[in-house]
Amino acid sequence: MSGHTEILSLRSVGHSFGGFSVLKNVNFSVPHGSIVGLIGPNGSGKTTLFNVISGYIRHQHGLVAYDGHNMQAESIQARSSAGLVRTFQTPKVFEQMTVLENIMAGACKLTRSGVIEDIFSLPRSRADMRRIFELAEEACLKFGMEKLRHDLALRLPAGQRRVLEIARAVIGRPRLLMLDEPSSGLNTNEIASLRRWIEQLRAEGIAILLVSHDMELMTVADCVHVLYFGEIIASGGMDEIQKNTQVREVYLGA
Amino acid sequence: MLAIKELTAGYGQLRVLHGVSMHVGKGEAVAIVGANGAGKTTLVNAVCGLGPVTQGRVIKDDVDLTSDAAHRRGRHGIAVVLENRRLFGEMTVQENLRLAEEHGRAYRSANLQFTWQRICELFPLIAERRRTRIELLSGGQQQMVAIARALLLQPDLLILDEPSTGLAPKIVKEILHVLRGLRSEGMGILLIEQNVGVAVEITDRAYVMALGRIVHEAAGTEWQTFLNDERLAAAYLGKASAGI
Amino acid sequence: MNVGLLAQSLLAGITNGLTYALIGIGLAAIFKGSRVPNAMQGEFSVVGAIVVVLLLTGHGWPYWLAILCGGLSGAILGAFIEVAFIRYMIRNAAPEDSYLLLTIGIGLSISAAVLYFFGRESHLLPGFGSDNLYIILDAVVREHVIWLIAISILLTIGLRQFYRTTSVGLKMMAASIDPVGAASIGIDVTLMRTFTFMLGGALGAAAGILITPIIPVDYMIGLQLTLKGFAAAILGGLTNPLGAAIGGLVLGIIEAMAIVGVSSSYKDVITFSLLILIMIAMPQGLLGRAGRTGG
Amino acid sequence: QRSGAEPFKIGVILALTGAGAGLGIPERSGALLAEKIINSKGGVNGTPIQLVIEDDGSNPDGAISKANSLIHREKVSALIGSSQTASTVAIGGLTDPLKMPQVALSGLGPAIERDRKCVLHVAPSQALNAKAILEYASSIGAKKLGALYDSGYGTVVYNELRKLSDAYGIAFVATEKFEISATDTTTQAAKIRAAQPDAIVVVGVTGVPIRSLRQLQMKQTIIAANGLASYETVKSMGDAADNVVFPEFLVGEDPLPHQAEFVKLFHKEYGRFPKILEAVGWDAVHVILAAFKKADVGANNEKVCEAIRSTFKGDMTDYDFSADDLNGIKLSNIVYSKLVAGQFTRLPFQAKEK
Amino acid sequence: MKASRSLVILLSIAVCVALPPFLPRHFVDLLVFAGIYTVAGLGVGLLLGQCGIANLGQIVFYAIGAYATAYLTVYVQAPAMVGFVVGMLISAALALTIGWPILRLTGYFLALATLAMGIVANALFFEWDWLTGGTLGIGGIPKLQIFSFVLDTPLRFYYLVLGVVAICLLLAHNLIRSRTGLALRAMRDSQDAAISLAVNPRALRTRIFILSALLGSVAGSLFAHYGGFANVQSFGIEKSINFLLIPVLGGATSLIGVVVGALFIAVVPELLSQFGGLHQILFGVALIGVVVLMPAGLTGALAEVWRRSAEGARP
Ligand SMILES: Nc1ncnc2c1ncn2[C@@H]1O[C@H](COP(=O)(O)OP(=O)(O)OP(=O)(O)O)[C@@H](O)[C@H]1O
Ligand SMILES: Nc1ncnc2c1ncn2[C@@H]1O[C@H](COP(=O)(O)OP(=O)(O)OP(=O)(O)O)[C@@H](O)[C@H]1O
Ligand SMILES: [Mg+2]
Ligand SMILES: [Mg+2]
Repeated sequence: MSGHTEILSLRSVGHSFGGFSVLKNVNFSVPHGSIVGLIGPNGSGKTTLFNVISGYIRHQHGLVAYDGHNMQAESIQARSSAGLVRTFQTPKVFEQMTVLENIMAGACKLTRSGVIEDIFSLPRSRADMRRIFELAEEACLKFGMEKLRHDLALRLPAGQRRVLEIARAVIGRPRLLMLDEPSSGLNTNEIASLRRWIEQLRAEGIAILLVSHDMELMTVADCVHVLYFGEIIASGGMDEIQKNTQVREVYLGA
Repeated sequence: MLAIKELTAGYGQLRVLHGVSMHVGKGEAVAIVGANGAGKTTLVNAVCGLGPVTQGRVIKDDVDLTSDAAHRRGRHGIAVVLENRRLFGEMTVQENLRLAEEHGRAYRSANLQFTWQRICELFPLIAERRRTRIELLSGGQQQMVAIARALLLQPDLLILDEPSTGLAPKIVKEILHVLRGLRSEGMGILLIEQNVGVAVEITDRAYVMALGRIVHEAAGTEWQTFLNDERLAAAYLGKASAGI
Repeated sequence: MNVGLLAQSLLAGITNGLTYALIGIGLAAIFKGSRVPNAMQGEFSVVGAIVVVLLLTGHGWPYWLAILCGGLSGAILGAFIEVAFIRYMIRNAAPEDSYLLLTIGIGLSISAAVLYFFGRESHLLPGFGSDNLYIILDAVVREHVIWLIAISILLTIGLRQFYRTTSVGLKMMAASIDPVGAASIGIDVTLMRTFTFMLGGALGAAAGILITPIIPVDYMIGLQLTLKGFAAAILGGLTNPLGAAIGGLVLGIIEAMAIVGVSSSYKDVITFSLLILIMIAMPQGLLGRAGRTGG
Repeated sequence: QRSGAEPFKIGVILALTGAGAGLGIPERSGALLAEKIINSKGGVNGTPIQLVIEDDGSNPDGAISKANSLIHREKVSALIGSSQTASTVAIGGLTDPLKMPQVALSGLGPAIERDRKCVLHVAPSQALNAKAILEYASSIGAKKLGALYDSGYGTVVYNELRKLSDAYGIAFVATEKFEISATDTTTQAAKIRAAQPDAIVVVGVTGVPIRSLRQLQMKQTIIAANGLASYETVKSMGDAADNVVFPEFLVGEDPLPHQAEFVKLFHKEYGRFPKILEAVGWDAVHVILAAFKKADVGANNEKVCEAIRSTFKGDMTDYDFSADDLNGIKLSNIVYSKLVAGQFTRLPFQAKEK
Repeated sequence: MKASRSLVILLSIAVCVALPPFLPRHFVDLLVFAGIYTVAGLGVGLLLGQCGIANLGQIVFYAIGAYATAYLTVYVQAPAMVGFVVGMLISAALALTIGWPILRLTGYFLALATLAMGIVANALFFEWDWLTGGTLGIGGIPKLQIFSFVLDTPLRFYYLVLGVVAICLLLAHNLIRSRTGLALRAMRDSQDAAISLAVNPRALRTRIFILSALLGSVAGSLFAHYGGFANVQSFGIEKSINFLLIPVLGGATSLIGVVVGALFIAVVPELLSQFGGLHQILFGVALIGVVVLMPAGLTGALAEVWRRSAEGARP
């Protein structure tokens, strides 16, 4: 591991869409192996920030450093290969593929066989495929989807899509996992499992950046930042945040 | 007000609902809870005519709607907030709402419950961003538009499939407040909600679904304390799902 | 280069561009309202024009009445296609590509049927208004061309207003963007789709009638018109009739300028290479708008 | 006619649908008339003939399949076709190894066709077309010519024109190309107008370029290649079709003496006059019959091919299939016609072999 | 189920090998064309089924293969292999140079770009008559020869084509089942999500585009040898559309679908031609019939029948 204490750090990040300034001067960081929460009213810029960090949007101001490197010029793929993986607020599963294939797709980046090897089914290609398959089977089991593994993802109900997306992200060995509202569409019990499971990932040394409107779930975070109109207005532990009057007013409601 | 009788539905060969019966009384707020994949969304779609129904009936105010096409059901005072919102992404907020408003006017020629003004009061965002294309809005903002769209149809029965998805707690509270108000004005509410804590707040009664069947009906204090009853909650919300 | 040549070729570019545009806006309308890439839009034009020719020369109807019936024939054909095929395919959840195949099949059948029943001759219609010629900047202009330009502009603007302001237009759009959502707020999705095809068919037929005084129609012109119309529509952003019109104009003018400025031998090479370059520079089309990327 | 006798089968492959249908359909009517007339006269040595007509859909791939089917399934004795060069070459690949007589309705194609001893071309060569055009141009004293030609056949003819023009003391001042199926050629026409030529040569298959020229108010004489000499193209030109001259072979309204019989028969059968394509179809059938008569029906293919490479007096024109250009049509065989008020009128002008 | 599937495959291979000698010659000829179209259509099918790209420019590579073979064997008198190889090299190089910039387009925009590419190429084939023979084309391409065995009948050529088809299908099968196939399909379903998994769409698509071009080129070379000529008339936009129809007809995502689609395109017009002038109308109607009645393509419909019968057989 590198010597930095933070896997991700944002320095005065700003972005606007055609004059509509969505992010203004965002500063925070995610230490290695910790869970950082991000909350804020609808439209405050959380997902936009995810887009900036994962590279879908080239931000206009400030610095995004991952593992000590400036990420500005890196492509989405390069970021993902470096272990920076995200999920989407509306799950984006590969609908025409089975659950197992969906998960396997997430493991593709762990292997290196090229198109030519694949066409001629050379040993490395076959070995890669076997490895991907085994990893995916394992993940299926871990995420309780073994019964569904040959179903088309198209058929999955909303909650299961979420789980699938998380499984797909985790199989690629992320070092920083960014979850955009993983809890929406899950019921109370399922959220409880999600929570256990986020903790387990942290125990495996994966840092997590979590966006959620579920304040119960948010308590897993070591530190929570509140985004309001593109600015961080409060940071700290969840209990601290819940007492903050401004946060109560703009986000939690009276 | 709404009665569902022995509803059976599915996708192709797959049977998802196995004879579901339930009802919502006049001005009553009823919740449906259940694990992932229990068939809640399938049920909502069946009631609204958006999914195939193989057997059973859907009756609204003594009118059998089973064979009515989806777009004719609004006339009978049903409006729905669908899972995934189902807005028209390439159209602006205003255009999205305008269509619903027109239909609402056509259904209820007199005393409109929801005027444009009232909607804007409920969701200030809508007035602010009315010329923005839906696809550019954040998830939660879209959810607000979806709810507004349903209200503009001037329903007397509002069906909501996980309306709190992606909404900030403050907005959820506001919406709950609105729903409570609506209920007191006599509107029937059928709420599908994963978050039992939220559901409990505004509903009097709940059906618990598992694997395409109604397995339990909870009312009164049983419902109010549903979450605290570890046994019930675990039985109906946890184990049934293959998921987490 | 003399002014007359420049003016004449610009005019030719505009005229041709507008014929592509007319096909293109029909295509865009159908795509907008149904997501079907209609590979037989040119055949609507052929049918429309042939109906007018038959009524006019075969039965001696007055021109305006024949035109009306020609337009109607396009609408009826459009409605027929929707009711007989598209509806059924949607019910059976046919995959996206199959609509292209369907329309190609219909196009082939219509073109072959025209050859079989009406022969290989090409037909011309009299121009609108009088047959006067005007000389503008040394360029010869037929009166019909002026009509063509005026009517195309009117149709384009009209269509734009139709989708922007009328509720039927909005409903047609909504029904194709999200059929389930549309049905849930009381829009009759199927009916809207039928309307869309009627509109597209009528636009196609109108295009055919408008261009037949300039371009003779025959059994095989349909595919050619469709290809150019497609280019126009896609260039414009595909769901945008105004874009299609601009796309058509751009295409027509590039063609004319390629002939005048470079060489008529390399007209297609230049035009379509430029087209590729334009698209690389504007991947959403001339008037297309980018959606939200990422989450 | 003897009933029950095995008829003498000739395979005919034409472009009856697709882009080439404008060629194949009139050719078919000529060929069918020939079949009917020949059989009414007792066929070939008493055996009736039978044309087995197939459509290649203007597609050379299709032509190969059709030829295979005609040769091996229908067991035809000879082939006629096709309407277009590509299909002709494709069919030639099958007839050549079998030395089966094939009469192509197109002009001479790529170099290989010169080696194919059994393939005849009843349509005039491009060089001849070019010469005929230049002859007329120089007869009206045109020194500066404009040319408007299509990217297919037009280019081939134009290349010949270019080669020969110096010999005639003629210069091309503006030459413009358009694609075969172009629907509008106004811009090209405008460029030609700007060069102010004395006369304009048009080579193509549709009336579109002529319309374009006339719509720009160009009054010069237009000399159009014979492919345009048909009633359909004239119709598609609308009222533009005046003062257009065609070097061609047959003016139905005023036929040459040896053509009168064919024109009469054709008119009786179809109620309209034939043009070059119908005549080509008619002559093709007769060429084959003549060869088989000469070499006896049932003679081996080698013999027939030999017999076929000689002179033949057709109704359209006279051929000499042993000539250098493989069909020996002479400049003097060409008939010039001019459109006057939309009607073909034969001109007194005759080109002379030099 | 799996065992019975391999049984079916084995059986169909046996039929493909054993049946043709007993078929009438012109029918074998149609099968040869079906085989050639399968190879070209497979390229389009990979792009369509695996990447969701509608390629309307396959004709470009098909023509390059044919012209390379024609020019080199006729004018340079090079051995046939040279024609194949040069065609493939040029196609691959062109696919790379054109593919890289245009493959960042998506959906119909990309379809139009490929169509434009086809139109440009077609115009150039007319224009560069020193190379292509223009309208007249190049004739007299020698028959293929394997050692001293001349492939001069449809039947002999058929076995060559069969071999090529089998190899191409096998390779394509490998590709689809590999991690590349996985990445491709992921990209097709949701590009945004695939990128987040480190899939590089443009690079991958360019590779498949090159692959598709290679297949087109091989098919073109085969065609040139079989037909004995190369003429621009064989390389029109209509042919490109046909190549696209092949996978769509058969069911875009299945490999066997390509074979079925190619058979349809090659054989059905011939079967219908007995109806004379009506035949093209009927062909159009047949296309419509297939799409309307078999939403999942011909193979989809077959699979459905298969599934039903398998289900019926089970208790
Ligand atoms: N591509 C874009 N063009 C224009 N505006 C955009 C774009 N993307 C996002 N926005 C705007 O930026 C604001 C922030 O959106 P974002 O999705 O980041 O919010 P969020 O915090 O994730 O909200 P939610 O909790 O509802 O998901 C919104 O007002 C949205 O409309
Ligand atoms: N389009 C479809 N095709 C086939 N099966 C489907 C389809 N949609 C849903 N299903 C199946 O129907 C079952 C019920 O799904 P449904 O979406 O109704 O569940 P739900 O209770 O709404 O779950 P959630 O809480 O996750 O939204 C699931 O097992 C799912 O696999
Ligand atoms: Mg968000
Ligand atoms: Mg649901």
